[in-house]
Amino acid sequence: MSIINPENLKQIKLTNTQIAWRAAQDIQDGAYVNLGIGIPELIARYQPQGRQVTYHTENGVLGFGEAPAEGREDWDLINAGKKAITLNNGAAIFHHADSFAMVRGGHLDLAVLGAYQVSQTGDLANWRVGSKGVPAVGGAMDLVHGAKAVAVITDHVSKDGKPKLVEQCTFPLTGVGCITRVYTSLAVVDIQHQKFVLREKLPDLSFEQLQSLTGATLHVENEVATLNAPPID
Amino acid sequence: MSIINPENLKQIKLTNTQIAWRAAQDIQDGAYVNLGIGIPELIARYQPQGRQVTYHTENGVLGFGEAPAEGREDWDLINAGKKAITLNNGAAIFHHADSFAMVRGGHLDLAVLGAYQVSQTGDLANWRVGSKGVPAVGGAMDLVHGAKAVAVITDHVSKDGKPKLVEQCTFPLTGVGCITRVYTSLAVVDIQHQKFVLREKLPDLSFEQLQSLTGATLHVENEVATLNAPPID
Amino acid sequence: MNCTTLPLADAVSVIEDNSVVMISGFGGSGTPIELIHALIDRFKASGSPNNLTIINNNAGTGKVGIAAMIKLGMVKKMICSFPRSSDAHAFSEKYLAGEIELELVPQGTLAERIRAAGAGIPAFFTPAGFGTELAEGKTVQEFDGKPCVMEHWLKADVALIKADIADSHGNLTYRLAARNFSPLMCMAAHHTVAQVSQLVNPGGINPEHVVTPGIFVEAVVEVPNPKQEELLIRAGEDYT
Amino acid sequence: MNCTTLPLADAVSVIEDNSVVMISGFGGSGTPIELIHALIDRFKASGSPNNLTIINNNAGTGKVGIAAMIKLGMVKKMICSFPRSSDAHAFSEKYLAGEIELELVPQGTLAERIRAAGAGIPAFFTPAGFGTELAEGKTVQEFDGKPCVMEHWLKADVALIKADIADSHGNLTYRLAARNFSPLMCMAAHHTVAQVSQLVNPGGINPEHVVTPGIFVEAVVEVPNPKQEELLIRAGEDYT
Repeated sequence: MSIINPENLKQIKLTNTQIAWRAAQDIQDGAYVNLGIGIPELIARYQPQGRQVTYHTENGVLGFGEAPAEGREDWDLINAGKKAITLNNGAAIFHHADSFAMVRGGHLDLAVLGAYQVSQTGDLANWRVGSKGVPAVGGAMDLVHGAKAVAVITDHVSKDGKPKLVEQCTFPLTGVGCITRVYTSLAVVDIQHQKFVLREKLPDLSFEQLQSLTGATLHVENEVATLNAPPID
Repeated sequence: MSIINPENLKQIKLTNTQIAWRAAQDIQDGAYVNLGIGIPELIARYQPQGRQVTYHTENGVLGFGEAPAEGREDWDLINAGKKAITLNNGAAIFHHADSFAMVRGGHLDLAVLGAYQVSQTGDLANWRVGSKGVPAVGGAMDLVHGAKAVAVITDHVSKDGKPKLVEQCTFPLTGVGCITRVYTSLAVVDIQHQKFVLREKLPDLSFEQLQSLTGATLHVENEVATLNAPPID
Repeated sequence: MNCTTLPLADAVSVIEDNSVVMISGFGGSGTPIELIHALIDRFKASGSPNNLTIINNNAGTGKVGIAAMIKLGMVKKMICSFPRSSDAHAFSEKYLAGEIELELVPQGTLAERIRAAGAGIPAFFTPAGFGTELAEGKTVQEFDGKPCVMEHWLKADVALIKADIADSHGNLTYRLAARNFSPLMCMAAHHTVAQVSQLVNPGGINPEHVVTPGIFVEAVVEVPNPKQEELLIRAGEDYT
Repeated sequence: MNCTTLPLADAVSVIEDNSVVMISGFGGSGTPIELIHALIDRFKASGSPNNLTIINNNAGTGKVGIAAMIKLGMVKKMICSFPRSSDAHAFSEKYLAGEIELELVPQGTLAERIRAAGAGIPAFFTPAGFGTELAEGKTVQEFDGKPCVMEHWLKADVALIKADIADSHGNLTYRLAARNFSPLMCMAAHHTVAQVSQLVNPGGINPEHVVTPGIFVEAVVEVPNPKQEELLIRAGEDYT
């Protein structure tokens, strides 16, 4: 049968760190990149050797490095997630309007964000799940229309098993037609001409199984490669 | 007779430096001021003792001082008229968009410009006299809509004896309804409620004579003070 | 030049009931905690200022700073991009009880609207927010085939900001990423009050290193060794 | 990071016929004379690039720099605020003969349009120019009772700019008032080439003192002891 049960899925799917690792492999040497708060931030840890990537944070730093040792934090030097950071040599500091000039003026090569839902037309919903609670948007609506490429990194299905790749988003939108690539726990999917195009999938999952976990038609062009990620912690 | 002949006029009228002196008396302590290229620049020379005035130049300097001695010019440090300047203590340097944010954002207390014509509704024409020649506008169109007050300093009549204070400008406009005070070689005139209101006039000139040299009705509210300026070179 | 040097209490006395107040900072970085607490002192003593509209990226955390202002009932409305945080109870409780208004603005649009106010740009177009509920009711126009939303400038009566070094003309520098919204808010407010760690004479700051020219600053308060809001929150301090 | 260090001739090889090129400077202050003359060398040797649209505050003076480009016939159109000067014969002659186009823009609108291009703002409103012939045909809208003109962003294929110090990531500082349009042009051009007096290693510029972050710069050319255009003009030099 082509339907995979949740227990099996849990065993074969990539962890968040493995998805982050996979996304990191595609970031080019010399790129300027903004990583969203949370899972996307993990990508920086898996930057391939020999590539220099400059990370941007909304609150006005380009070229920040790793977190300082505990107890060595300078709370005037934080990232958009309000975590303490350090500066690499060649870093630059600027105010918020200049920071978003970089974002909105098309100067970043890549932004990677989390998602509640992504539609086959590239719409993203990632800022609230309904009309309850306290809404908060941050820089997501700016990033999705600014960076040269905007990718999403996400579990393939929600915690309650619902597809996150859908025909149309039902949650409030963050942006319209802005996402070009999705890295999930099961697959790598491009969005082209308003269609999901499958590029890679886990070897232990059939196309039919993957389709059954996806809320819109998965198209195939040429070959579908094998999605592999090394075991990480 | 109330018409004054050109020869007499020449003898009694204020020189450009005297008009500049008169305008300088009205600049308040602590003011931020932009002086247009040419005659308005002379105003800085006659700043009354004990007042601190900060001068702004469009090309990105606040707090510049006098010209350097000849031979000591640094041509990376010039004003909007491309003349070499020096920096006072407490000066600041910034790029052109920040410079015009100061201008257009209403942060300057005063801008003083030259004029071909000023209308009784506060329109200014000061950038070209017709459709011939090479047009050039510079920062004048920005200054007239930005500074908290915009004054004009000018001869009362043109070189060929025509009034420069008029009902309606015939030369191409720099700005609409933007001028609030005019310092001329014969008078100080405010523009209020779309009317010229005479504040000061030279003692050797009758109201009728002044009106005959003005292209629109001069109104009087309360008293007209005597316009006096010390002899300057 | 027309910038004055004042004690904390005098510096915040310009804020009236119903004022619109910009407060600098992103998290604890750049938050003028001493100015905010001086304002709270005044409110505790006099009941004023109240019904404030506060513009900040967030809506306060813990029980100090903006969170304390909200908890004490000084704030009628927040204009911000990210009012949610792990410890933003003060805002959450008031908001869910319908006791505080919220204008939610994308972070880049918030920064640009503040700059626009300072630069005399009444409105501008941006693709950010197009097609989302935050753009509902706004004018949309296409440029180069891309639909954009018209956004308006965002002004304030007063800005309370934190800087590092000031000279007596009001020229300012900032420490590290504490710069964030401060230079923009200085431009956009009718009256800007800067708390600074160090006050120097004119000439004490290299003109090329000035980040905020003094023309944008009306008052400076010297607060040596200012507190870091993040540390106050972590220590569980309560200023309500 | 993806910024490269090149000789002058290579740096200007990216400019093609019909390109839109921003050139920094206000008078001789900030004019990248070595980059301009390298471009002229290429034109003299190959006849290319030609039909250029040049964006600068002025339109060249004397017989060097932009004036020489105009005189040699490299320029199809100038976009500037002040093409008139005591010694702007190159432009005046071509203009009065109908051999060069002119888009005249108020100086603040010019700066803001360039910044808008860099910041992803396709259009904005300003009162500057309202009611004048420079606003003819433009959209007008009132804000707070003040009529404003809609202005569009101004982009370029290439920017040639002059800075003072660069690190190998392309972070830049500027000398005195030579800053003027450079930081804006770096943001607004698809490809920015900076000539700098000194190139240092990453870490050689204090991150708080960076004026143009390297993300806005594609190529850096080290030109120690650059020439000052003002002095060339006063000396009557002729590069045509």
